Amino acid sequence: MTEPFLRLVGITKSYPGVTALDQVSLEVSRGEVIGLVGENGAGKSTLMKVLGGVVAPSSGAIHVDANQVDALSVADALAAGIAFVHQELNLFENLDAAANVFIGREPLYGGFLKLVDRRKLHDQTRPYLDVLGVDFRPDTPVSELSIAQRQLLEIAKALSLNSRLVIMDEPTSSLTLSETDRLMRVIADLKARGVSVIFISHRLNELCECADRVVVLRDGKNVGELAHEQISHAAMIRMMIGRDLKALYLPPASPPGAGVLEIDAAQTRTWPGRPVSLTLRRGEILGMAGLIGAGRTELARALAGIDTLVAGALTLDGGSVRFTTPRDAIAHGIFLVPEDRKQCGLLLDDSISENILLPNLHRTSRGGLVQEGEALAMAERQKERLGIRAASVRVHTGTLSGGNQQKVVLAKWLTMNPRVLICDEPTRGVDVGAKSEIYQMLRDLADAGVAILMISSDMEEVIGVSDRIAVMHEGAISGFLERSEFSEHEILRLAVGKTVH
Amino acid sequence: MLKKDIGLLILILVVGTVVAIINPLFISPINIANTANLVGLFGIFAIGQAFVIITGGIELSVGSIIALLGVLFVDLMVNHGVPWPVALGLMLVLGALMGLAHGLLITRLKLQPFIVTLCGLLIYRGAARYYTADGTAGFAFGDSFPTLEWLTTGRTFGIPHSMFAFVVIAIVMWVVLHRSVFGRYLFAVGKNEEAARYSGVPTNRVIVASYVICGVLTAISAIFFAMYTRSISPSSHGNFYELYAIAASVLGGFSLRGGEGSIVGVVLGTILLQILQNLVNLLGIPSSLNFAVMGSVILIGVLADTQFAEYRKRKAAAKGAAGS
Amino acid sequence: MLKKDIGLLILILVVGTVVAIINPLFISPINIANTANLVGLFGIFAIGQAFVIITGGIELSVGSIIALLGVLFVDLMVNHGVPWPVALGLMLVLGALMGLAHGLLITRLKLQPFIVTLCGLLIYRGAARYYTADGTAGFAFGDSFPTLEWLTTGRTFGIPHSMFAFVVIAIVMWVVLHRSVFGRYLFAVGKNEEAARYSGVPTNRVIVASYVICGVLTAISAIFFAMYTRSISPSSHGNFYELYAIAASVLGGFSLRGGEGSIVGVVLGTILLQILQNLVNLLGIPSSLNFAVMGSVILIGVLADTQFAEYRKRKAAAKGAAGS
Amino acid sequence: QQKKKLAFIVNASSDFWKLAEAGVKKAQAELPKYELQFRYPAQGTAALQNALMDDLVAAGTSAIMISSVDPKTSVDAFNRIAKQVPLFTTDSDAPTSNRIAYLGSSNTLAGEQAGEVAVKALPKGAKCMGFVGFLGADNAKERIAGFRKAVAGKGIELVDVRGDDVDFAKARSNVDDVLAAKPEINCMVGFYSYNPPKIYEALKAANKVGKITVIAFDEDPITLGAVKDGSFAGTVVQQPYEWGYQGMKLMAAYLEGDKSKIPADKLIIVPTKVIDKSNVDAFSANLKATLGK
Ligand SMILES: Nc1ncnc2c1ncn2[C@@H]1O[C@H](COP(=O)(O)OP(=O)(O)OP(=O)(O)O)[C@@H](O)[C@H]1O
Ligand SMILES: Nc1ncnc2c1ncn2[C@@H]1O[C@H](COP(=O)(O)OP(=O)(O)OP(=O)(O)O)[C@@H](O)[C@H]1O
Ligand SMILES: [Mg+2]
Ligand SMILES: [Mg+2]
Repeated sequence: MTEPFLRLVGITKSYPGVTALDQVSLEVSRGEVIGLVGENGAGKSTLMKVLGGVVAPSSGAIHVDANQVDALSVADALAAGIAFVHQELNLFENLDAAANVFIGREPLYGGFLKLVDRRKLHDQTRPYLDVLGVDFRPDTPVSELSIAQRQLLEIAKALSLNSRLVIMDEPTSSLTLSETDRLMRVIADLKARGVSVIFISHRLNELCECADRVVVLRDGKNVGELAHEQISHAAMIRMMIGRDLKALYLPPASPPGAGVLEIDAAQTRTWPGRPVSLTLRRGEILGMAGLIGAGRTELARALAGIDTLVAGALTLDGGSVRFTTPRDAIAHGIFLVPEDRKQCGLLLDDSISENILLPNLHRTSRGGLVQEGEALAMAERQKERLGIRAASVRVHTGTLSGGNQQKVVLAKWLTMNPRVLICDEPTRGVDVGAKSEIYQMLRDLADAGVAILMISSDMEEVIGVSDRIAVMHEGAISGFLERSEFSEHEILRLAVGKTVH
Repeated sequence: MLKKDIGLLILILVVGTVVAIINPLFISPINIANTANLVGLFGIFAIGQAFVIITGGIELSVGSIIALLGVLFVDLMVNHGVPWPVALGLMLVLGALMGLAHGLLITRLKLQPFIVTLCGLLIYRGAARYYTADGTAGFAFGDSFPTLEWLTTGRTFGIPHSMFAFVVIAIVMWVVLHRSVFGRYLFAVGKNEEAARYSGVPTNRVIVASYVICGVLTAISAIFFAMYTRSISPSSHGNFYELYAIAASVLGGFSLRGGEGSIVGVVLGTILLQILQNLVNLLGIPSSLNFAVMGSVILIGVLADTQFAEYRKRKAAAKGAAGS
Repeated sequence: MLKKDIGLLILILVVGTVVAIINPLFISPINIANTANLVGLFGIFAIGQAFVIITGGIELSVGSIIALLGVLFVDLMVNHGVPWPVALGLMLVLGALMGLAHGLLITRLKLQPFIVTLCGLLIYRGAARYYTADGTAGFAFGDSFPTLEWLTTGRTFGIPHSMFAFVVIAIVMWVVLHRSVFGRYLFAVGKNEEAARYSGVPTNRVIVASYVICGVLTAISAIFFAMYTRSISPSSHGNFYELYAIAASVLGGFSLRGGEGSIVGVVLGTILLQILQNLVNLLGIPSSLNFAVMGSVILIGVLADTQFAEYRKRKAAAKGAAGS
Repeated sequence: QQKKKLAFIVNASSDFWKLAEAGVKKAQAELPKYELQFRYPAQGTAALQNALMDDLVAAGTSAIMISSVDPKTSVDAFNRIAKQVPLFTTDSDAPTSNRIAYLGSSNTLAGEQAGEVAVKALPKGAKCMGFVGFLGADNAKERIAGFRKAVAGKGIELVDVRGDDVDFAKARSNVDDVLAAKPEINCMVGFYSYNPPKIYEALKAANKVGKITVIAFDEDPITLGAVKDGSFAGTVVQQPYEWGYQGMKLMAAYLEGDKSKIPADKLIIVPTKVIDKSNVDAFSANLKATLGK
């Protein structure tokens, strides 16, 4: 292996009340793929932000080639050949895809006028989109892209920098298997060209597949490293959380009960003419798989009253219902954990307690006035129950790690008593430990009689957690699978539109 | 009380002390009562504005509403013999209806608050001017409504009743904003309307309610103003008051992006603005400099405040690092 | 040209046609030239405002800058014998410096744009009033600057030169906003400043530049206005022009949240506002109704536009449904 | 055949102009061949007034009479209009422009009359405070100058004049502030029509009616009431009704070729009058009759 071109030595970063990084060191050599794992809030993103010049460390040194600096700026990082796919999406919705890829590096003409050469811009963008196999064009406005598509665009942006190190902070969190596969090939290709990659993911399989070595962080400290041949699911988990995990699948306490929510020929605005019929049963976790854009999110939104159904009927516990606002659905005990937590799930500028209590304020209020003490106690209980890592419930959710944010979104609904819980990508960006806690929670809810619809693009999760799986293709259900029939192969076949025989 | 509010309070005290040293009459009971009266008049509609701003909206028609309702109120009583309690009730209803109209246009028809209330600004002022055919609406000499006058412009123990009204409204609104479920919803809508909707907050109703509250408080203000000036020239009455209310809110720590602010802040903002107006007259500064003094003090105050906050933050960070 | 712009254009054409039918003098060359002159005067600073709004900022001091620079410009030439090209250059530099000051206060010291420019509004107007001791600055009879007058208030082929200036500025600014890298950065900063910084966009410099551009364009406007009115009463000259500029931008499809809008939009917005002013005078509508007519037409226009957009969207969705 | 249009443009909207409007109405009854227009600008700025004149000329108006916000520096705009239609000034004059004639009162003389009222009411001298809308406006400057001239050497001093930009609330609080901050003031002058009522209300609130001598301008009903019950020393009134009435007749005659009514100095001065307790009843009755109330 060649001499490392980038070394982080003794990096420490503290925020008021938290030490996000504590004496962390990391070396990057040419052409290696480093996996970076750790629980939510372990400091992975913070470490990468130090590398990317977004965050200045409190102490420590950064060596780039022969130079040593205390901190990098974004420009320094770019100049040092470091490209960054941020965990939280940073795209401009008012520009098109190509403009986003080359923002700050537009091809120019017109001399001092610095006009953007739009043709060249699009031409230069196309290859990066092709290599990722996306289904949109360089001139597609970003506002029209789904989350997964945006994630791919971020990756294209990083690739286009032609840098010697690409940092990918959870690039696959909303991707399905096929895009993930393609990304693995892209990483292999980068490696072959001598480009180094730092790859962060909570989907440990991906690391087994692509990493040359895995660095593990815990509570902001280096806790060890696994060489290529040592990398395994179990080894990583042990290092991350210091113990083994239970099996993924938790069998239900009793067989599924009667139908709670019956969906009869429901049609959404995006997929009219493709009716969906489905029954959510008491005590059952129904997994829902499908490719990007299959219409799962649309269905979930319509069920939760966010969009209205174009056609079809809903029957809740035998009575016909119709929701025109989320409030209606919530009043009937139908809760949605949305896919896009930043936009739809959280008030990022508000505290954990405010977020948890928002849908539930009337329970902690008397005469329209909020009972502070009671409310805080309730938020505190939820924080404990879900193991949300934060100094206190007064911390703003915007400063939490991705996984902890997701737990806050879940905590919101678990203070109330759902009849039906619809989770759209419930563990996006959540670490393995927390994932298993969330699965345990879903199972407990199901055992308590709640009907659960779990939409997920994580194959391992769908297969591992569900009691039954529905697969969607182009807005319609292409088939159901019972537990005995679960396999990646079957799900993929249905997802691309072939039906079961 | 937030840190921000304390900064503003300090600024008020510093300005007040300096003025009082130069001209001790500044703290004479009569001057304080006069200023308190104006704080009351302006504070009532500034609180209304604050409710709209907290949802991320803006209400530009405040000044015009004050003109229109003032004209109607005086005209109904003076020229149509409507008993004042009826006229007063009617004005409150009208204020609420205007707020309702704005709220519905914004939430149902998805128009931008700036546009809706700008049209309100134009239409209401136009209506007021048309109503009096560009004349002045006012009480004739000797017109007297003793109870109404006592209520609006009277004083008890030397304290103007507008100040009483303001204090009561501020306390009620403090409870509504900072202690009630509705207040939480207002903040939530201002911070992230989408997420609030997903959490079952009736966002549209909350937004409409904020405009209705603003409309009603503005109507109350309009009546106090009408009784204070006793004659209303619809082309100039209340001009720029919307800017004034927005300035009081923003000075008081509100963000025009929504989701931030406190009642204490807007109250202090109003007080500061009134003191600035008062000191120009008290110190005999040429009235042409009125604006310049106001602008400079606000700028210096806000600058001092942010620089001080920066400093505090840096010190806290240094301490945190040392402690860890 | 965006869909939004077309909606606005249709509104302008409809209003224009109706007015022309009622009073054919509306399309007489002389009236068109008068209106064009005003469109030019107001349009120049409205474009400046648009640049600030696109970054998510706001510039409230436009009207006061027009008053202060107008006063200084006239005073320098008339009372101090400064040659007009020097005075003109000085005004542009002053405008740029004011914009620079605003930009730096906003980016370096992290003050809210609303506060900074509100203080600007107050301070500049106060300065203008103090400078003339609340008097009027103006040309005495017979004062004559033939070249300057020809340049600013002259006409060529009946077209006022302010219109020429406006067209040239609009075209240049169109290229800057819609074709240059700087324009891209403006949009990026307005939508997501944080992300823009991560992408290596010099966000602070972009924001400062937008205020400088606004300052310079406002200075140009100030000179045209000074030459058009030939006298400047600093207490009222340019009052409300900031609202006017913001209204033109917002009508033209800009969002006060930033990141949205087009030059064509703000040009059309300006034209609509001027036509509305003109039609009140032309149709002999009582001037007290001036504001009301303006407000109503804007409201109806925006309503029609959004409802039409909704309808189009629904139709497109229905078509999509049929096609799939 | 279309009627010829004559326009009367005022400087700002206020009740004062209602009287002129009544005069115009009377003239309309006598001038059936003309269409008389009475126009208020959207705001009181020279720019808007000039735009309004341009629009009126474009709309085919035959003659204009204007009360300019700022006549001195609007000379060029006046000349541009005067090239197209006959232009008259009222209320405040632009003597160097090509206007046909000025019809109105003299603000300097009005100020002097007010000063004389003060001298009569305050034989022992006094310290006065003035209140006005726009400090920089010509009519304000002339009235203030006239007042100062008349009281000079009589022991009466006009200490300061506070401006309020025609914001009534500010006009009122200016008086309140002076009462609080300057106990030595024992005389007040309201230079614009709405200032005296504000002074009256502030005095009433402070229980100082009658203790401070007030000299007023114009004929606001409150002002007349205060003059009548002796709270005010007196008020100086112009005769806007005559401006409207005579102005329209003058323009019509001029258009018909009758130039005899234009004096050589082109100044048609309608005198101002002092109204005090002795003649206020007659004046009020006359006013009511004029306004038809
Ligand atoms: N701006 C900030 N202010 C305060 N605390 C912060 C800030 N940014 C991060 N933190 C804290 O630093 C710690 C590390 O966060 P970081 O985002 O690096 O975690 P992570 O390992 O990327 O987690 P995840 O897997 O959930 O993305 C967390 O406790 C987080 O709350
Ligand atoms: N904000 C949006 N604007 C326009 N189109 C969108 C938007 N979000 C999603 N879409 C489109 O709607 C379709 C359905 O997307 P949806 O998100 O429902 O798919 P999904 O099955 O939930 O898959 P995934 O969640 O994996 O993206 C896709 O074609 C997508 O491109
Ligand atoms: Mg992270
Ligand atoms: Mg989805």
